[in-house]
Amino acid sequence: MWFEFNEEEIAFREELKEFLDQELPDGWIGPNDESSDEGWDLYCRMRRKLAERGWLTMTWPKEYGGQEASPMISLLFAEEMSYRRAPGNDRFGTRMLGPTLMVFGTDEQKRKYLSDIAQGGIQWCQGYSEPNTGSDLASLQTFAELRGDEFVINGSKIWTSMAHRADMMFMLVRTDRDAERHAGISFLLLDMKSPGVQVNPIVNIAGAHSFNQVMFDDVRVPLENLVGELNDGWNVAMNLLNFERGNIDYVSWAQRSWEEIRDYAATTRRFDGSLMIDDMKVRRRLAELEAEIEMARYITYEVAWLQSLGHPPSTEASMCKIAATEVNTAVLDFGVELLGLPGLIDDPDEHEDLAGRIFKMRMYQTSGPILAGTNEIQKNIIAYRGLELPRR
Amino acid sequence: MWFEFNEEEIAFREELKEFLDQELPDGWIGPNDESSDEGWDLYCRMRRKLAERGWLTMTWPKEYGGQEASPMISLLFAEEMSYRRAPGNDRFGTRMLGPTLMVFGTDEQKRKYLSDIAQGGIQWCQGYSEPNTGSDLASLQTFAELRGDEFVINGSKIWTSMAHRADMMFMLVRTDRDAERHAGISFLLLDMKSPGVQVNPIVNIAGAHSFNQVMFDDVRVPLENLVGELNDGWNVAMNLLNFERGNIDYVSWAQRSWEEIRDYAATTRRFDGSLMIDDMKVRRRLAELEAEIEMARYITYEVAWLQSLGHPPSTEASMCKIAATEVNTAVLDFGVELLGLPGLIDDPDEHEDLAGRIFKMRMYQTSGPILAGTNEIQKNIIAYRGLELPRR
Amino acid sequence: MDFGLNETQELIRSSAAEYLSDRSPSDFVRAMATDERGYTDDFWREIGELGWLGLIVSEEHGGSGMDMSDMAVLLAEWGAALAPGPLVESAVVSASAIGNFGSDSQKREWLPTIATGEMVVVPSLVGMDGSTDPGAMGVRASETSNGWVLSGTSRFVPYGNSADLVLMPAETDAGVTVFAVPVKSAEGTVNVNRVKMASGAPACDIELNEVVVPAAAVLGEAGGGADVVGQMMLYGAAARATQMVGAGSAVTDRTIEYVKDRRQFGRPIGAFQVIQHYMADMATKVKSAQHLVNRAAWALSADIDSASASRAVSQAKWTANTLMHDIVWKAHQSHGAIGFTWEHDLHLYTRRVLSWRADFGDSDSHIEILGRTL
Amino acid sequence: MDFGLNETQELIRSSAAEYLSDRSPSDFVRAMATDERGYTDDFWREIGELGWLGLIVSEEHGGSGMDMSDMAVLLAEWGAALAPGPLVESAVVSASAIGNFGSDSQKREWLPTIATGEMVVVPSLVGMDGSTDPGAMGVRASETSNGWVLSGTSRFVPYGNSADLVLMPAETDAGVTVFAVPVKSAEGTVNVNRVKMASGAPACDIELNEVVVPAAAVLGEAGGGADVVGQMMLYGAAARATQMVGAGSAVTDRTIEYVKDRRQFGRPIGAFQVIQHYMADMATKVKSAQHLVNRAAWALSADIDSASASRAVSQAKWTANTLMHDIVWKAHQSHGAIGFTWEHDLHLYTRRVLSWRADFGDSDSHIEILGRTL
Repeated sequence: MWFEFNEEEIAFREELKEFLDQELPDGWIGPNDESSDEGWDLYCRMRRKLAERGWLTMTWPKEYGGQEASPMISLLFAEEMSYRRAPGNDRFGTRMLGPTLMVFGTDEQKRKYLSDIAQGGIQWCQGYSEPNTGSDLASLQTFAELRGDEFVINGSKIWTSMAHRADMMFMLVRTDRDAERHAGISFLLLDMKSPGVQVNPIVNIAGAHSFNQVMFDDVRVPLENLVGELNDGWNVAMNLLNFERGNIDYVSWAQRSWEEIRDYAATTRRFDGSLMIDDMKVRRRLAELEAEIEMARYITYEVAWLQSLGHPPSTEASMCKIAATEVNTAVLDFGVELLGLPGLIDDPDEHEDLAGRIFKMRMYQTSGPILAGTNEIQKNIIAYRGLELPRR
Repeated sequence: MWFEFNEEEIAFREELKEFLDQELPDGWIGPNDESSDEGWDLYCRMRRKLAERGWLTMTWPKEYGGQEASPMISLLFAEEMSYRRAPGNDRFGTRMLGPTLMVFGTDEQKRKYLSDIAQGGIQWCQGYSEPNTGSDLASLQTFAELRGDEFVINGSKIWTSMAHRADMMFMLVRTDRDAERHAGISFLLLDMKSPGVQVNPIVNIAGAHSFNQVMFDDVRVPLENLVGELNDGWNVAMNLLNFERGNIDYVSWAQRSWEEIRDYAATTRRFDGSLMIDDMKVRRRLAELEAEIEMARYITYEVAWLQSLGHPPSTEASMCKIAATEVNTAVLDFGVELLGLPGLIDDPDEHEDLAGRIFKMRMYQTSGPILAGTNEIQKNIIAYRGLELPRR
Repeated sequence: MDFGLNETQELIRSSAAEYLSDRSPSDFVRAMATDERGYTDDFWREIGELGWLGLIVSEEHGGSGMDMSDMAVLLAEWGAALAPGPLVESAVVSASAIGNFGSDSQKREWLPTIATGEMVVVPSLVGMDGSTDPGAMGVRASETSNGWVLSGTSRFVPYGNSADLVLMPAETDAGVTVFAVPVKSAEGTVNVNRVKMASGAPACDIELNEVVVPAAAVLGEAGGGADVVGQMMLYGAAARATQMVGAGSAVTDRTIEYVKDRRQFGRPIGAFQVIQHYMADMATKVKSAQHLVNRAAWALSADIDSASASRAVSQAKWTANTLMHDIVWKAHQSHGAIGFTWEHDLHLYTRRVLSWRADFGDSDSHIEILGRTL
Repeated sequence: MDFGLNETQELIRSSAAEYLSDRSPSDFVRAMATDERGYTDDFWREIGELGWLGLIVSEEHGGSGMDMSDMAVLLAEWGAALAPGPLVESAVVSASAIGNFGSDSQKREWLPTIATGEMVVVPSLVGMDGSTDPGAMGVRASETSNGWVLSGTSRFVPYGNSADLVLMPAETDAGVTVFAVPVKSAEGTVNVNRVKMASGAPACDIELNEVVVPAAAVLGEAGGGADVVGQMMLYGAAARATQMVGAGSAVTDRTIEYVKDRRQFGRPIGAFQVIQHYMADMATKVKSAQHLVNRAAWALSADIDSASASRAVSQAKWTANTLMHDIVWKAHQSHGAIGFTWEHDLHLYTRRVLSWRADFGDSDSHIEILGRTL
């Protein structure tokens, strides 16, 4: 048992901190808004700079230009990036599609895409969810008919982050309607500029354009863009899904918000002249939340530690999704209530003050316990896979 | 909308309070322990005195010697009795079997049993649960074979309160093994002194003999003791089960414990000389719990109000089982933690001090969310019957 | 004990439900949330014509002379429909404060026009620090030979940009005093700055610079403002709590409908036990809170002592705050991604329920009020 | 970061699990819970022979010279088996306090016999009001020409009726001072009154009347008792938290087994989604708490600053208190009526987990320690 980072890890974090101090705009609070043009420019610039350091693909094998960084270093990277709310950490290409292509891609596919991803020169998006799938991904209905040497796709994907900015989409489509639901699915790569692709923005409850619905009307994809075998797409996609929940993001966001709330309480006076933080009940609640953040953090670290030993985590990954999203929710709930009326200001011009954005932050966090497998689905996973409880 | 008792109700409560002041032993704290001989004597004495006033059967129709008291008066009776932790309010006879016999009993059965019940001269117990039934009562297996004009019973009942003191048991037995599970069940009346009946005590986690397991080895019951039709026992039993959850007991117990904890905090000094209750966090928690008690109380009152209008409650009764048992649990959890080490004393000789019995009270309350349909079952009932959610 | 509605109340309930579903649908609610004033004159005139703005105004002053129990029936429907406009502020809080503390001429002048909707009167109850302690007000007033001169800032005044009169507590040498300030036509400088709020309802910071009002603008006694503020907080808390529970009840109903329809893994998600228990929890919480808010409204109507009434109101507001918060988040969790979209109506409820928690005393302040009386 | 056990720790874990399942089954735990002393000499001698009582005693003084991380592995198994006896009190709290604050001769005299189990040393850390503030002690000591004279009452001294020495803080003119009082053989009057406690482990009120001890009985400096008490609380809290999580982990495992076996409505109750989610919650809570208690034990072993170590311990104890409480009650709810019986072992865990919450600082005191450092 050891609960500290080693020297290499600490040195890496310092280097990353310096990099971010230098590259992020002065007074950066974040988060970035990729739907604005400035936001998108910043994202692309940061993505390239991160790529130059080799950080985007640090976990990749050396043969693909990676650094074979340990899962713990990789986690530290994500932890610090999220703590700083820094843009540019493209996960679709580097953490999801890249490793998938390494296992299932043809030589041609690897040649064509991996180096672009590594250089931060291409944006991918993920086409999995559909309007009627929700947590039941295998019920997807978007159909790709194989006609000669190309697929013709009709249907729709939804909740597609970055679709309005992406160059390419990796997607799951149904290629055999008669097969059992997990069979009959294929994994395709789609050029987003293909005729028949239409991207419709979805505005979220915080008022931001964070998702899209993507419609496909007779969209043609060449057969060479099939990854893995025909009708084996479920296997291709599931190979990675487990490890890529990005739960450390929620821990970092919780930590950052917690600090902002503490600082607000330490600098805001009540009418009687006392600071908010002079109130023991405020301190007590902050201390409880801090302990809960630590719990979520260590489960997340444990996942990286298990990966570093070559043990694929499954239950632990679900546990940290739950713990991390719950604590981030609790921190923001506390903040909104503590700040009172000033905390209900919802005005982009007041973004620099915590009071002007904490409500929006809370609204964003609504998606935390829902996306990437609702927390209820995570509990099912723990119960079935981890605890081996009976299905009936 | 009106949130006060009427004059008749207030007058009744005053009369009952005076009665209890007079009849309960001096300095009575309760609860009564019917497994001790003194406790059983007190129970029987109180039961007779309550019967003399007509209160045990106050809800019965006048033709059976009742007072046709309103559901609200009846609720007030139970509320005050439980608040005082007073013994003698026999519900098995007066609230469960009596009304059942009025609907389903033969003239002979009514003549034989109703007046004994009304006079507080007979103790009944309820034989429903079995070792393998749990919440799934209809899976009961104790079998009664009809041989000529008598049944021969083999099997076992469990969690039978008062079985060691009871004169008679009303019970559900399986009389047709081939029928659908809710069919094939009959409702019988059993003399507990019958040969082949064996009562084994079950000690609960508070260290008290509160339940029994009752074994039946070729026990003979005359056919005349069948209530309702053969194989129609489920219908006979269910006719009343809904309304008889006794949830006001938990509300009263919560109220009484809350007051005891508040008084303890108001009279106990910490080492710095301050009273526990000078601590705002103690006051805050007491205030929260008080509001939660009020919520549970008004749902319980609403059930009585609905009954007084002739509307059978179902969802509301389940809601108050949940609310009442949850708040009683929360009150006792708070008390145990607040009292600290003194609250962990578990010694019958220290019973007069709250510190010497609060842990035991908490252990007793373990059964609250479990017995008479676990709170999970109650939520199922709300979901299915009240909200009409689909079963599959 | 009576948990039912009387005939009048049943009429209020059914006509409010019918009218608001027709006149205040989602489109209107959404439009008003980005509207500068947050409601329209047409809508307000109609509400006045329906008699709802004068419900608790005495018949002598043009109202119906009903009580807070009757008003609670309307408020629950008002909350369920997320209807916009200063009903709580003008027709409950200000009307009851003027009715109780106003002079005969103040009542004659203001109450009839509140009841018709011609005049909107709102309270200013938020101090400079965002709290609602009468000692925390940001306005000072001094008595001169010309009348009272007021300077300072009132924060987060609801519908402050529409109000004809703001009932504004100010520090004076005599103690806190409440003034009825005609912000649109005041003598002196008045700046009204609308703040963008999560609920979509206008809240305004109102700066007064040497604003002069006559002695007749004092509501109640000079120096007696704490009582006036106390009553405004009490009626406001009871009314807002009732409105919140109405909204939570609507959220619960809509969520139950949603889980019956939405299918996942081959069945409606409402067939999953965990979702069923969420729904049972939500329904139980609505029921629990309904009793406490109705009891609070009743306590403000019936002849019971004021300490008991105050306790009933604080229990109601704390309960509404706590339980309705749980309800909207369980609703989001049950809706999944669709509830995270702007397009779906759920967040309209979420924004308001969360915002209303802070009005007329937050959870902390009410539980401490209760704690102090133990 | 390393979340695994090293070879030595793995050996401790497996041998403890094996030995305790054999030697401390339910029958033994039940017998000891009503035993006057709460454990047997035989058992204690064996534990000493296994080297567990000297695990963190230096090799120089007859121990193994291991650290709290190693001890944590044993404590988790100890808690899981509900093994009786003053392991935490004697071999962790007293041994570490003597090791850190004791004079050379005190260490030579006491540590080797603690390690063998020949001597049992327990701390007295509960004040007259049931709290654990060093200012709240009930004993006073005065220095005389014969040595120190102690009078007063120490409350709830764990295993006080078996202890050879009690490490007892007392008020003196110099400030709080900790004395090693040989309660069985003291000069003066000592009354030891066993109190019946929910956990079944003996706790005793010890009354001292003019008990005389020599200067050599002072542990640490005269007037320096707050530091000694502080360290005892720290080691005690870390150890008890670890033991609690061990118990909670065993409860979780047993409950999962139970819901797989127990059938209702034609299927194992573990097939009901609500029960599945209870189990997932319990497993997640065990995992969360394990990390924090292991980190606390590590913090007491590694070379980190004392403020960080103290924070780690307070987080661990608060977490163990809070999450293990939730776990035992979810376990009861999942067991149903059978878990309400004396015959079933579940309540053995429930009684201890609830009782241990109060030891070495309750939830409130630890969260306030943390709150004050923010």
